[in-house]
Amino acid sequence: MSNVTPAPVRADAPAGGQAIITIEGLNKWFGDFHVLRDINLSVNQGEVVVVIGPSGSGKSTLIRCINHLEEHQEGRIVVDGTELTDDVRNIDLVRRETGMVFQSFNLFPHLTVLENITLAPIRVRKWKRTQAEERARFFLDKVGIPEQALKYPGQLSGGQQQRVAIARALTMGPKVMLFDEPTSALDPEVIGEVLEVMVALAQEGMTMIVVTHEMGFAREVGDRVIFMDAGQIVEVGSPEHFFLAPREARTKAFLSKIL
Amino acid sequence: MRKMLLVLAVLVLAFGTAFGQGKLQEVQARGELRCGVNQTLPGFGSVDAAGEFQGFDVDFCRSIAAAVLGDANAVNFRPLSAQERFTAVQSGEVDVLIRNSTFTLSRDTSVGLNFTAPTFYDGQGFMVRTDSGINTLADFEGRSICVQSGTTTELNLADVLGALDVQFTPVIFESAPQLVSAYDDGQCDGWTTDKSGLASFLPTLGVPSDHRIMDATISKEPLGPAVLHGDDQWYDVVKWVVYATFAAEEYGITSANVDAALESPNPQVRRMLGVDPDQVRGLGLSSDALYQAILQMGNYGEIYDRHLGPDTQFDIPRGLNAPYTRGGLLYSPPFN
Amino acid sequence: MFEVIPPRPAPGGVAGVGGWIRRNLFSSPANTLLTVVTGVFVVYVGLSVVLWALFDASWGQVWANQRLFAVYRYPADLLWRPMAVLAAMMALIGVMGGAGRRNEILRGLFWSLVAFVAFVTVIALLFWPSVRVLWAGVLAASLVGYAVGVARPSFVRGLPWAWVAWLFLGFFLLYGVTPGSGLLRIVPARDWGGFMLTLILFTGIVPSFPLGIALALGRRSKLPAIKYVCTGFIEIVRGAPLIMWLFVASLLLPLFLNTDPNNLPAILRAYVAITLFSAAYMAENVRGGLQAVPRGQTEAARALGLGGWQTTSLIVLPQALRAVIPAIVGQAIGLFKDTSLVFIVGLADFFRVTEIVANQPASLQVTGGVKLELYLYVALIYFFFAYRMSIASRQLEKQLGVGTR
Amino acid sequence: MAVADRRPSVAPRIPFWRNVNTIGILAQVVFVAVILFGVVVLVTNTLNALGRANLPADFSWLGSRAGIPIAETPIPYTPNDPYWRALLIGFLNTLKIAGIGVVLASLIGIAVGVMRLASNWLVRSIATVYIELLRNIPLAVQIVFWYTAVLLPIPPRINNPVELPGGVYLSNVGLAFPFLYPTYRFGAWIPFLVVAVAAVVIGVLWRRRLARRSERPVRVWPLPLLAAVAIAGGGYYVASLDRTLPDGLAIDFTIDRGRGVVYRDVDGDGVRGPRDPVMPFASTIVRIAEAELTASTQNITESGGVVRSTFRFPMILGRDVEQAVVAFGDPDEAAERGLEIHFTRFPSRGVVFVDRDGDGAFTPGEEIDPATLTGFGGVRLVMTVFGYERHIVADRDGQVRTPAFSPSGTVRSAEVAPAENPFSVFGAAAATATRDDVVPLVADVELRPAGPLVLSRVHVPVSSYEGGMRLTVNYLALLLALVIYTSAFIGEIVRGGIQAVAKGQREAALALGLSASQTFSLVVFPQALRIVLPPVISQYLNLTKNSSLAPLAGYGELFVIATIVQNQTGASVPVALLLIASYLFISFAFAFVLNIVNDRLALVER
Repeated sequence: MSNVTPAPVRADAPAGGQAIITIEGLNKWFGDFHVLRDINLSVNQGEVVVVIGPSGSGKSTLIRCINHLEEHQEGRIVVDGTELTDDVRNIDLVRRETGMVFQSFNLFPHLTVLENITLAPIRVRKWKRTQAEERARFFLDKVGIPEQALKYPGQLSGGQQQRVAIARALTMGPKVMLFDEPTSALDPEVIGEVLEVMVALAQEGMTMIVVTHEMGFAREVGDRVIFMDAGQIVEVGSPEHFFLAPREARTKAFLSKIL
Repeated sequence: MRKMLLVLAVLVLAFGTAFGQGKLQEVQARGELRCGVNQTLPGFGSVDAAGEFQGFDVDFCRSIAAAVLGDANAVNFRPLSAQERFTAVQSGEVDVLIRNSTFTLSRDTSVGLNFTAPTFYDGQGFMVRTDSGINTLADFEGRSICVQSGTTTELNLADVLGALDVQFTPVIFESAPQLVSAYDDGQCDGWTTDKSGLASFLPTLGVPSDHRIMDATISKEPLGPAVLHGDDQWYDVVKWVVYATFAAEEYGITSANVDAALESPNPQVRRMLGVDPDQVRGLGLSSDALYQAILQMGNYGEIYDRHLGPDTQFDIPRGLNAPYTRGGLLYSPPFN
Repeated sequence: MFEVIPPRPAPGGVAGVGGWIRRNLFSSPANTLLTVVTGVFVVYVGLSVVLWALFDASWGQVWANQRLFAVYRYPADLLWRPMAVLAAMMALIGVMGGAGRRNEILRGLFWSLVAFVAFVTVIALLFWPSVRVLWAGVLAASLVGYAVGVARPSFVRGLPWAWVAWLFLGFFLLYGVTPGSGLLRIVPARDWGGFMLTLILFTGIVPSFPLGIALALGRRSKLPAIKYVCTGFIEIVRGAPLIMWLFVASLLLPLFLNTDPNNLPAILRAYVAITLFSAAYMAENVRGGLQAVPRGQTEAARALGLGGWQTTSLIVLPQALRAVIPAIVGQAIGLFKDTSLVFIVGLADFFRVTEIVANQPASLQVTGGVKLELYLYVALIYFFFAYRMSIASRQLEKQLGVGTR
Repeated sequence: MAVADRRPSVAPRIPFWRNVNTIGILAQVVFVAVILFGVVVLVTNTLNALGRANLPADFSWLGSRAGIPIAETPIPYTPNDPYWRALLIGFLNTLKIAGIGVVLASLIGIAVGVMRLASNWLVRSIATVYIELLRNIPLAVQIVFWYTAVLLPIPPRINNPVELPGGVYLSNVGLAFPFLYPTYRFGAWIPFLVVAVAAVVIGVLWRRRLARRSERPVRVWPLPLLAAVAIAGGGYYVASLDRTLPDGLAIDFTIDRGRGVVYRDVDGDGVRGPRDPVMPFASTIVRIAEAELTASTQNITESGGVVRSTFRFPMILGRDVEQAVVAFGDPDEAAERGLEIHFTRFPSRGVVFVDRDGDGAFTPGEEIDPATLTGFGGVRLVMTVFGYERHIVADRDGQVRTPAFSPSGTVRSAEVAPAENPFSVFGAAAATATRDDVVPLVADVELRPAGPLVLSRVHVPVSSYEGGMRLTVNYLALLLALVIYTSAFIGEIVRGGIQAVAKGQREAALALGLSASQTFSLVVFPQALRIVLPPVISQYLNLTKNSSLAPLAGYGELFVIATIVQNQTGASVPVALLLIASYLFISFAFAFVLNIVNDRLALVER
């Protein structure tokens, strides 16, 4: 009883905005391993939150919890007014409203680019094929590869594949986009083309949570940066705060290594 | 929970509806006889190039069909392997099994079969090379004997030579043809099966004159149709069709002269052929049933001669399988 | 001054026929000796086989029993029915072969089948004249199908339905509809046999496919009850040999259903055993494919909002199955060969007919019997089909890029 | 307050059909219920059906007398033994064929796989044809082919087997070769064997520890193995010192049957009773002063064609007898027809001929046709044997067998030629003396002391192999087919494994100066083995399961025996259950081995 648990760092969204994601007291274990510890985070509509931290710090797990790719054991996650509970319907609702971009693209190799993109709108949103294809082409155009629609993913470069993945997520019309280290698996010369798309997206006002090591991106478009270590949120602040005057020793150590 | 069990029980019962009527009615309603036969025993059951079943056993299936259904061709032959033949009768898969199966106590009781009148009196014998020096069973001491697996011959062999304290090496085969070629190639000194089988395979050996069938008979092998235990009417039908073929030969009635025999003054013949209809109807058959059997398939002698007689390559002597009037065992009870 | 040296022909022993021979047969004294010894061996064996086949063997019983080999006891006057089913099958394959101009594998398979049909047609002309018209019809149907395929490639889209129709109509054509009457009278299954039965049993691979997929998915299920039941089924079935399952199914299926076994003809029992057995093996093949699909695929699909079934059927299975097509073809070849085991339940398949023919009184009259001839005949035909399938499997493997990692 | 916030607020009630936690449970409950229902229905149906047909549904019949003769029995068995023992024999026979088959298939498979990659085109092609041909023909067809078409007709018959070097005999009954069997002294050796095994275990553990601690490489296996061999060898010598025969060891030998059983006369009544145990593998010497055997000429078909007018006595070798003389059973008739005897193998095989060209020796074409002489029986011949002496090791049932001799002179009045050199015996024409007396048949059987093991040689006293280890032609045919079929698959796996070893590995080894064969055996093959082993083990399992095609070759393994038992008892369900359980046991054993292998391979990789 005498053990006083240190109060967890709260990463609350700036007041005045409309919170679209609210995470309270999130805890998660893999077996005995406590991966996420007392995470409190909220994100406002239109906000771009960048999550950084050493590998194994729980960043990916955190955003995977948001669309229930990982199941959490304690705490609440509310996305756009829907709480992630054991209710199958809620899970489906949340997934529909969040788009996700993976480190390894995860395009479906047996489908063409266009089929990759239209699959979910047709099957989940029940759009007509023509409608879905029209939207798909719109977003392909937007990510800058309209000419690749009929190719298979295997025929594209990594950067092109990741842009297809972004277009695929966008076509569903999500309210939130989750990026899980979208550029880590890319060759250095094509990272730029993916980041460009993400920057454009941010500037259009998309709500984004981005796990990344691209500090340039964080500095340019991030509204808030969250530093995580050992499953905890260590420090929260504006990009300027981070890159100019980090407060915690661990943050400093991490940043000195990667910058 | 109790309700569920009840539903379960009802469903189980529904699955297990017993077969209500007797086999005879079943066969008549079906319009065909299901007959279990052998398809790899030349002379008794084989399939010719035209796809027709041929043989002594096979013709008795046809006789029964002629009697029960009026059509000798209304038979559905089910070729059975030695392993599945009894199961096929027990499970009702065949109406009658005529597949060189020996009538024994245990088969008649524990295996759930009923054997009707034997159609072929056989005995287990041995074939040896004439020069083998084997003259008595004791000479098999230290020798090898080919035998087919899963048959009574296998059991008899072990019984009889065991009782004589003769130690032999059994060489076991799954099928008769394999066995015969092995014997012919000298893999064993002797070969044992029913004497009819020995006789029917003797001409197929490389040099038939180098072999002989020993005198010794170590078993009684009455071969006959078997039906499922517990259906007396069907049992009677099969039995009396067989007896009719015996009686017809005894009275000299053949398929050729059966029409003339309808005029016969012999009351036995008249009753058998349905001229005086009561007896045959008593079996649950139409009055001309046995007449049809003889008309379509002939009497016992005709069936025998077609497949095993002197004009065939097998030429098995009638021996015990002659009418009792000629010293054989074929003896039909009277048609009274 | 730089000048390109003009190419010169390779010295002897490097290129050309002579070079090939030297490299592959006589590269060293030891190799030469090996060549000579094996060469003599091959020539000796080959010559003795040919001489035996031409002079010593008696093939008469093989030709005389063509009907048994083909269909066993299927009524002679109704042979047009299986032949029509065969013709329809060949025509459908022909359409596929003709339309898939780019699909070398399918076309190759088609022409191999045509070659086989042509071979049988010749045999029929010589030894089985009553069906020569039927066989010629099958040949014609194949070619017509091919021509249609070439002319109207779009027909291929309707083919899945055509195959389903073929399956049902084919069954009814083989089996018949009305007992006894003139129109398509019923041919009971116990009269089916020969190569036709081998092919029918071979189609057990078709129902085993969905069953195997279901079992594989069940085995990978997170729900323990489903997982253990499926795993148990797969392991138990795979643990024992097919011949035992055939025997057991023949004995036990009628008991299990407590029914008159005549409602379950032996063919059906064998078919059930073959299908379930094949399904267990199929499940393991499919499981291999499922394991090869990265987890990210599922996650991406779920993140897009696809449901569990949608993810499985649209994303995971198509990839998994594509990866295991060669394995499945391999399994099909195995099943084709394994149909020969139905002798244990008294069925007269292609292999079993040899035993039946060998035991005809007519065969016994040939000196020494007719055995080697019969076995060689069936072995060659089995080999033709199995080998052709294995070639196709290899081509497929190459096409899919499996095994060229 | 903050603590309270950490707990999620109680969520609104979720309908159970939408709750992820309950959906799974629900699905399983439904699934299990359906399966259980199915099982209950099947079991009830089956019990009903069995009851109606009055068939056994339990295992009580396992103890009844089987009455099934089995040709090959790895453990003692007679038809009077119960069903369970017959089934056990079947199971052991399955293991027997699988064990040997696995080894042979591996050897041939590796050879073929390597041949597939040979530089010689012809060799490569033969291997390819071998693999493709055998993989694509049903095993059933291959078994029947080997059995019916190859093994049965081609080899020589049992009464004239081919004798291969080392006392190995081959005929169409099968193969027999000398074998070591444990004797009554084996027990004395067992402690030494136990110590030897313990020495290996302890030694290896010790050397392993040493290897771990020491800097220099330590060879783990040689020393412990050497020690074990020394202990076992020394123990054998010690155990052999005392060779005293067990008390009351006796043999009841009936010479006219040519059979005796070695037993221990426990009750001391001098007669073999039911309580006197038989003594297996006892070493004996059978001596017979003078006796006779008879035979007749016959035409036999061998692989080369028909051989006419041959005679064959039970196989008696020159080293068995002081002297043996073959004469015509009816010398007068033989003399009248000018018949003579030509030995092809002294003293028990030969041809009867007429010396038409008068050169005093047999010339092919001079054979007589026995049928034209005396009808069925051919020409009768008598062999008189003097000083028969043979070392015979009793078989597993304590049985000692010799030819069934007759008293000399009983068969006829033999004309005896006392030849100095038995190999010069030419025929009855050389007869000088006629005897009319009957020499009584007396055998002297000496039981010999023995060490822990005794070498049992093969002999052919009648028309079956005695002694040694015997493999029937059924076994050989099934083995041949299984081995050849499986080796084709293993060959293909081996080829794939070798090709899968990175080309760089080979190049690196060659660059280090290793020869081509060293490169293969030291670098490529060990790596290929790791790729190859798991699929090859599953081929081993396939071979084992495929042995159930034994009905096609008449070999009494598990499946064959089980089908016979089912047919005799009607116990479909129990037999099916036993079969399934047995095969599962085998499969799990293989899976167990496979797991161990996989674990070890994984360890090596780290």
